[in-house]
Amino acid sequence: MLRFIFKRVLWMIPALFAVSFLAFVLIQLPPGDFVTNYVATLAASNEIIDQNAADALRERFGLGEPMLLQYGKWIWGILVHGDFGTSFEWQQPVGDLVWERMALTLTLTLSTLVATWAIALPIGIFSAVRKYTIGDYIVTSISFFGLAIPSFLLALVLMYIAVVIFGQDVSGLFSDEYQNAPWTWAKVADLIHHLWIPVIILAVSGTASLIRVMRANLLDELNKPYVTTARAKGLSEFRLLMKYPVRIALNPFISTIAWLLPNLVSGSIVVAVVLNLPTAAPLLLQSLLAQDMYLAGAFVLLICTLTLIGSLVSDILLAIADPRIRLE
Amino acid sequence: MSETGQNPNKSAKTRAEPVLEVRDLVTHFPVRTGVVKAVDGVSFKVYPGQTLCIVGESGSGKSVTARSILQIVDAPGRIVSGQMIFRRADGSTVDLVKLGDRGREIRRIRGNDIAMIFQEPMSSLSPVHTIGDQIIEVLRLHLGLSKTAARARAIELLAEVEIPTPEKAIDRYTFEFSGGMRQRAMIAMSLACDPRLLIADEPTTALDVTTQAEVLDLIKRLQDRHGSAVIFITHDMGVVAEIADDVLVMYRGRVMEQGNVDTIFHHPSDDYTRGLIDSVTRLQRRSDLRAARAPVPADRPPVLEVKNLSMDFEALRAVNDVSFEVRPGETLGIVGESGSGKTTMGRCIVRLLDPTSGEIRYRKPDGEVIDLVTAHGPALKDMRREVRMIFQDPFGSLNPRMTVAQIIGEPLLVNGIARGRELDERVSHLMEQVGLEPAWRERYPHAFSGGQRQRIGVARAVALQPKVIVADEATSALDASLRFQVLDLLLKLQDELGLAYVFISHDIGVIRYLCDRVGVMYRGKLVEVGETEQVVTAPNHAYTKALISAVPWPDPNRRGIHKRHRYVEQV
Amino acid sequence: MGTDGKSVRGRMSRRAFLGTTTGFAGLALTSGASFAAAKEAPELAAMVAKGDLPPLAERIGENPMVVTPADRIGSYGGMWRRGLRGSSDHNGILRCVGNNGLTRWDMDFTKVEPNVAAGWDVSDDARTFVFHLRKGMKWSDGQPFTADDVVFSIEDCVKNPELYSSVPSILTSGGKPATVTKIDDETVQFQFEEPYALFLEQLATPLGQHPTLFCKHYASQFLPKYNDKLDDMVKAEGLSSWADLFRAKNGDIEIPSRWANPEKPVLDPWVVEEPYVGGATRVIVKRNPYFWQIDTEGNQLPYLDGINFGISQDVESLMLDVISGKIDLQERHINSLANKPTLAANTEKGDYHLMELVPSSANVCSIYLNMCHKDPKMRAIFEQKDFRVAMSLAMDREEIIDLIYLGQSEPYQTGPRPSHPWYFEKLSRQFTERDLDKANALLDGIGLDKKDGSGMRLRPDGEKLFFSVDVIPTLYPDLVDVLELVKSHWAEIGVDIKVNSIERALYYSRGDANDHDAQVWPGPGGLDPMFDPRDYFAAHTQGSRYAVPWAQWYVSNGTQGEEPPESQKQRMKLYDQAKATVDLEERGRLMHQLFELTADAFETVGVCLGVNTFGVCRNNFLNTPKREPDSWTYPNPAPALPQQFFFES
Amino acid sequence: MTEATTNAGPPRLEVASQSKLIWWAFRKHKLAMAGLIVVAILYVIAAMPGFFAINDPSAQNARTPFHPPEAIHLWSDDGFVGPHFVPSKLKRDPDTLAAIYVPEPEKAVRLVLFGHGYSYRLFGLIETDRHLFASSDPKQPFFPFGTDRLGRCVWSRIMQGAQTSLSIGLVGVALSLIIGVILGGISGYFGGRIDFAIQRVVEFVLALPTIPIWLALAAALPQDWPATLQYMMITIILSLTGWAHLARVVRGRFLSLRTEEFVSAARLDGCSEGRIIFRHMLPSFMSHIIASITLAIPAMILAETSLSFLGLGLQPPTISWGVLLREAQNVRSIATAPWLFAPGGAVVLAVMALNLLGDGLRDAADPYNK
Repeated sequence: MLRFIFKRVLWMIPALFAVSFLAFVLIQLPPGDFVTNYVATLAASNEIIDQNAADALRERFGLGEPMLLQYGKWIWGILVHGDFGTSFEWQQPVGDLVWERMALTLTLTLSTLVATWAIALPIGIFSAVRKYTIGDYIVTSISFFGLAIPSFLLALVLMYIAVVIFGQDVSGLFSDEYQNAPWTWAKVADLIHHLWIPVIILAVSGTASLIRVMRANLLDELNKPYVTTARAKGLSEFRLLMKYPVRIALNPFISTIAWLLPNLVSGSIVVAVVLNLPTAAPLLLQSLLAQDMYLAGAFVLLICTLTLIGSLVSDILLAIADPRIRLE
Repeated sequence: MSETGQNPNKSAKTRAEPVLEVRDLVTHFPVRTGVVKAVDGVSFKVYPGQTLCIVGESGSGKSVTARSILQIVDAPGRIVSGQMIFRRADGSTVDLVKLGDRGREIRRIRGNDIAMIFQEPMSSLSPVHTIGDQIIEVLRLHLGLSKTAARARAIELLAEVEIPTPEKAIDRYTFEFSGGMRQRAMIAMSLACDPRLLIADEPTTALDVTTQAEVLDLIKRLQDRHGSAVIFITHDMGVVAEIADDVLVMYRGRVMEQGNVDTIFHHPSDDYTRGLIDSVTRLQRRSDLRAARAPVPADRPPVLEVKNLSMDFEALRAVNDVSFEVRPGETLGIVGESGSGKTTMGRCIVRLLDPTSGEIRYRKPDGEVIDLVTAHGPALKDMRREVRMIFQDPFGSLNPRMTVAQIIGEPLLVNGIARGRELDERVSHLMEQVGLEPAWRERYPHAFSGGQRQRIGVARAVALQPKVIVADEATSALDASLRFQVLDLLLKLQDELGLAYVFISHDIGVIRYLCDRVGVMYRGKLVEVGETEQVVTAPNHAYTKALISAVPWPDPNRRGIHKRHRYVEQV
Repeated sequence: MGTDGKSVRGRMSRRAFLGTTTGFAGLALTSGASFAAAKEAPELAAMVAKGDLPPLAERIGENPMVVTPADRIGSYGGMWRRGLRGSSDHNGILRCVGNNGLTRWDMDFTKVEPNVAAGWDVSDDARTFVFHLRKGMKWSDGQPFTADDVVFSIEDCVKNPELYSSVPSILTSGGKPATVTKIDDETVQFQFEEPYALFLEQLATPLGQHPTLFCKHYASQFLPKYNDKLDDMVKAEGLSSWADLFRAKNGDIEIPSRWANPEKPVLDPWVVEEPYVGGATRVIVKRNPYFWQIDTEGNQLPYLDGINFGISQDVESLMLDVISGKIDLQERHINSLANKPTLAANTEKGDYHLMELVPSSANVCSIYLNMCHKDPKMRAIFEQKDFRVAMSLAMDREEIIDLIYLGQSEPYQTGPRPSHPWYFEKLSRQFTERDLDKANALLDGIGLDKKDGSGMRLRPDGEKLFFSVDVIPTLYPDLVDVLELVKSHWAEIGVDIKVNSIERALYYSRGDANDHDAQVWPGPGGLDPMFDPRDYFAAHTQGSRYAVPWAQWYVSNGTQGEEPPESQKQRMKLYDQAKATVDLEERGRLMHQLFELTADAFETVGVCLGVNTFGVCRNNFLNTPKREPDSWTYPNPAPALPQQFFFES
Repeated sequence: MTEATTNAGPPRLEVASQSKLIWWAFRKHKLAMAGLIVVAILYVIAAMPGFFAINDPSAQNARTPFHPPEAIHLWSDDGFVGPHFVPSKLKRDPDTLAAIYVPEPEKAVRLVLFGHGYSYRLFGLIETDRHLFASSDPKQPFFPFGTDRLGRCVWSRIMQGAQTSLSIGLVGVALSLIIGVILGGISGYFGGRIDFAIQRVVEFVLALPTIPIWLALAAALPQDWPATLQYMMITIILSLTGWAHLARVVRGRFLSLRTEEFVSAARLDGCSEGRIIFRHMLPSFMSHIIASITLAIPAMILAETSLSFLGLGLQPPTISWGVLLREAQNVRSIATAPWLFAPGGAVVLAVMALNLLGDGLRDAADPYNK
């Protein structure tokens, strides 16, 4: 096991280099650079930046240098000083910007995850056990609908309804008075009050696909002989269902943890933009669009690292959860 | 082992009230086209301390009958009518049919009063829970034991079923056990609540004969100790003869005949039963076809000569220094238990696997000898035309996307032997040869029964007029009655085409019926080779003795696996 | 730019200036007594009472600027709720908080008025500018603001090549930067190489704020000249150079870090409390207790406690905020005409009204046919005035106005807007009627009379007459729609174009390299013709896209680009003269001559007058403008003085 | 497989080929059947959107901005007159500038089945002006789903968008499939070092965060490229991350098929590697592959929509559902022109139908497993 982990960690190193380089190249691919974008963004508001100032910016950010040199400098800074560079736009160290957003992102993702599982698993189990009944068809239809509706569409419509019809404040995660307030119970309550809409929207498609997966997994397991054995032991249907097939059908979900971590940042990007959530996603999008190279690069690198760590963690968890994998 | 229950005549007189009386049980499976009557008016009684064997071929409804008793028929099956009167220890009775399949009452009976053992111990136990967890669960559920008490009891139970170091075994997972050990654990679980009735659904089918003998022994001993009634479901008449007090013969959901084991075996009244008994007893001797044949001259040069063949899978030596020869027209049986390396050996011969070392010398009809181990390119292709294989699984070995004609014609086509109309004719001829209607050639494999499929496999094998055919468990997947037809077909073709067979099987009966000589494999080694009759009746090697003595004879008068030899390998 | 003689300061500037100064001094004196009773925000008064803050009179100095409230004297309190975008929207803050230059615009965007400078003196040659600062005026941290700060800002900061590789063009004239000298604490002088009459106006624009941007006692610690331990600070902050640190701490006119440092002393009515940093969800600015302006009753401004800028990633959530009444005054990001019906329909729900915004642009869409096209054959066509006239005559402007601008515009070419004193009928209205026959005749007359099978015209060389028009869809989606309509109109006279939606960086690079056939852009110069004359002659290398090489020639004084035709050269000369002319009337005369030439040359093809847009304003938010110019050089709403906005209680 | 033999009518089950069995198994799946029908209709539309369109999808109309949907009537006040609609005239609210439409019942216009409308090229080849149905008066266009801000017919734009959006899914999946099958096949069939190397690459690609990669790639697209090229690039971008999943599926099937006895049998029959792969193995997992790609198409459609939403996908004047939705993606559309969200309905419908279809196919792909 330790050998396995060691090997996987070793394998991550070249992968991360490849990813970071790729990220760097990708961000530079679009025509122009940060400064042209910046100038153009201002121009959109009919605002003009002095040409001399723009040239000065370009020089200062080292945008004129060859890309490999820029990459080399960047990666060297990360490796040697843990310095991810400075955001062009914000003139702040990238590390600070990224981590600042992570706590709320984490809250949102975990809440979504809990909501998703709490809704999807029981429904998936129901749908599998009551296969081909009316209930199953209804659940199936709803879950397919959930899979099909683009999340941004749902977000905008729900937001509109909440604001205009119910008069609820939906954008952001806090009311104004709590935004920069220290954490209190009232602030937590306020957070929960704001959290439900994004959680629902984010959970919809996840829930739908989870229902499908759970149903399929469970259907596979329900016909296994060990279920009959358990039934022959005199266990009640519910207990045997939970203890045996559900327990085993859950194993594949552990591998979804691999996707959980990177989703922290990128998964909710579209919804976060629409709902104006103070998560890392909008910052990532902005940095990509503005070609704020080091910021975007750090994000992509972070997400890839999280993915790789996630898949390692899920492999380890899977081994813990499933003795067949652990002991063979 | 005591004498009790041994003699059905004696016990019949002392019979108490039946533990379970089934009357006119009907279980249906609704399907799209109508209803499958899986169990159609079955009635029987089971007495305490006695064993009722339900026999029948696949699809006879024997397993559904067993499951109906516990109301655990798989969906969409359901019990339509009938009664199942169960008598509790206190003498009270209950009709299991009336309890339904979900209620508290039926659940109290399951695992507690009536326990069940299943065929596949691997898949019938949860792979992610420890053995102990699954036994303790029953104890806690029905006996209300505390965790520690239940654990202690579970260890006792494991000890009772002779699992070594039960304290450690209790925390193991099923896949850490061998097949026999798993089935023991399963038995321990079923005995946990000291049930009045034990239903064993083909509990030994997946096991090797020696393991089967041990498990049968164990069930018998435990039955004696606990005085439980046992319903034993099997397709193996040898096992029936070995353990049954009463026998119930089923065919297509109906009871063909039932009665005392002696009566069934020696004086069957029903034609179906008779056929069944006959098909089993015929395997006790040489096939008539073969008996009528002149013996293969011993001085004929061998068509196939295997010398010091070894095959390694990483650390495991699956085939270890095996040498034998096969003469033209001869059938060499290879017998052994699972993991003995017999299949690997067979695959080495046809070069589906590349042997690690050794020689396989094949003598072509023109007298040239080539080593199949080193053959490659065109030589290998040539060799594959002359050394063919018949596979075990009549389902998996036929491409479901191809018609029968395409399957049989494939070797002719790819070897450029025939095409177009000629191919058609050759295929038709081959089909006739193996006893298939040529008109069926546009059908797909799924349209054929197991026996027919195996004939297709045979036709494909002989299409290129080979000299040697390696048949790997070619009849194991077939019911007894079909088995003969395929075996006889093989013999007929042998006569017609002068084939030599290497016939790999775990079934001594089949070997005896078909093979001129037999080799016994054990852990990759060929421990004994000799004339079939000699090996079967007077084996030399200790392992062969143990193997032969573990085979249950299909004759209740010759019970004796409890007296078998046990082979302990000298390390 | 004023047209009325009153504000002409050229010859009479000294007298006018003295008058102003005297006026203010008088006010200061007369109201000095009443300052004792002057009012301030209650929380400031409380702080004064506790001794945490000096008394009001000390804070505002002897010569505070007196602001006449737009409607009436306001009351203290309240936060103005407004929206910002998540990225590159620092100017959204600037427009409300940070446009406090030496001068400021009047409400009509025609002339400048005193601001930080209480008055000024301009030499007759328009090369020497002497500004008189306010005595006792303070930075937001309570330190005095003096001429030293202005000198420091320009001489030490702006002219420091490590901070500014070149001096911003607003502070240069004849290619040389201004020299700033202190005369006394309240007097500072700017000396230019060449006449620069526009300087006063430039100082009122956002880009003209450098003189009042950097506070010497704070910012000097980030300059090596003043601090030898600067290297340690740079290291401690994890930055790579002192210039980075300087920018991170002091910002610049329009970079986000200007609003990221709450410690930085400012002259603004509000001071940053919650900064604008990456991923922030809001920005809060709070009252500057030392703000140097009072209302006519002596109440210290601002009335509002502060501004709460909520940050929206997506403009739609801002729309929802407006509808649900969570925005007090906003025009930025929501003022697209298409939003008007929705916002108009919800005025009651959100308890707001719409204000009218007059764009500074002359035209919604100037079509620049490349008269210096690299392909001589295309150039030969585009060069012909008849061709351009035909193109103009073929457009169905009414349809475009109806469909895309909801009927809110009128056919227009270019030139100062009708409301502007310099409005020039011929320049603005010629060839705006639809006349397909005449258009066809014109085209036939210049050798484009051959057509292909589908009725499309062929060039004299037999090639199909075809060109693509570049447009940036992300920036100006409406222009894509306009062009689609124009394409159908021009197809009627047999001219085929491609609407070439391209990415903005590419748009610029194509234009800069003169690789374009034609490009479109909203034509500027409607309210600020002196600042952005790109449509009147080839003035702007990145703007005058009908003749970029001519503009290069002009900007480089004839060393680069291509020599323009005579009419252009005349206009260039006229503009240079106008720029050097302090007298507004004289300047207007020069520009009129210029417009005459422009109208005759007819270089750009316009569609319709820049459309008035709108903003929303809550009904209880008073002293707010009903109608205001919408421009970058007039960075609304700042010229409407948000410091005197207040909430009706 | 046709009944070529002289056998007098063998039971149809017995001569049923694999695909027939799959079809029978599939047919039992009601929802999947419904999905199939919808998908079939949608792809017919995608093949000839012009025929199903009513008005020129790109034609702007100054007189019909934000026109609400019009209903088809069969009866007028005078009784049954056949399908017709009631046109209306644009008025503008002077204050809010909102478009107001006043119905003009006296001008009722007939709708004609297979009538004449604007001309287009059927399959890009045949010039015609026939449409499924058309307004009998060309001056009075019919808008079943209303119009957008430029007076363009939403219905017709959805039809036209179907072509782009549905084919992007198809082409993207086809690209993924080609890469996936080749690499997955090589990996699964040859095993060993090649397998190891390809598996590492697949793992790497799977570890890439899709959305940022999409964003970066899409942002990197030179936007001066012609619409078709841009379209191809977007599909390539979408398939770049999709192939890895398919490669895994293919490899898994190859690995499991390699041990199937009928494959061993084919080898013993003397079949070449190529024949084993293409004649014996490939058909066996084709059904699974088809199911996988059917399930991959909707993901691509959604991805295209999301990219378009972020402004990084296709750009107008290209018409795709994503582009249409982006135009509708604002508060004023919800508030004043909710019909602009009809493309969202189309997306939901298509994605649902494809998912149901794929789900049914997956269930039916193994007719022997039942």
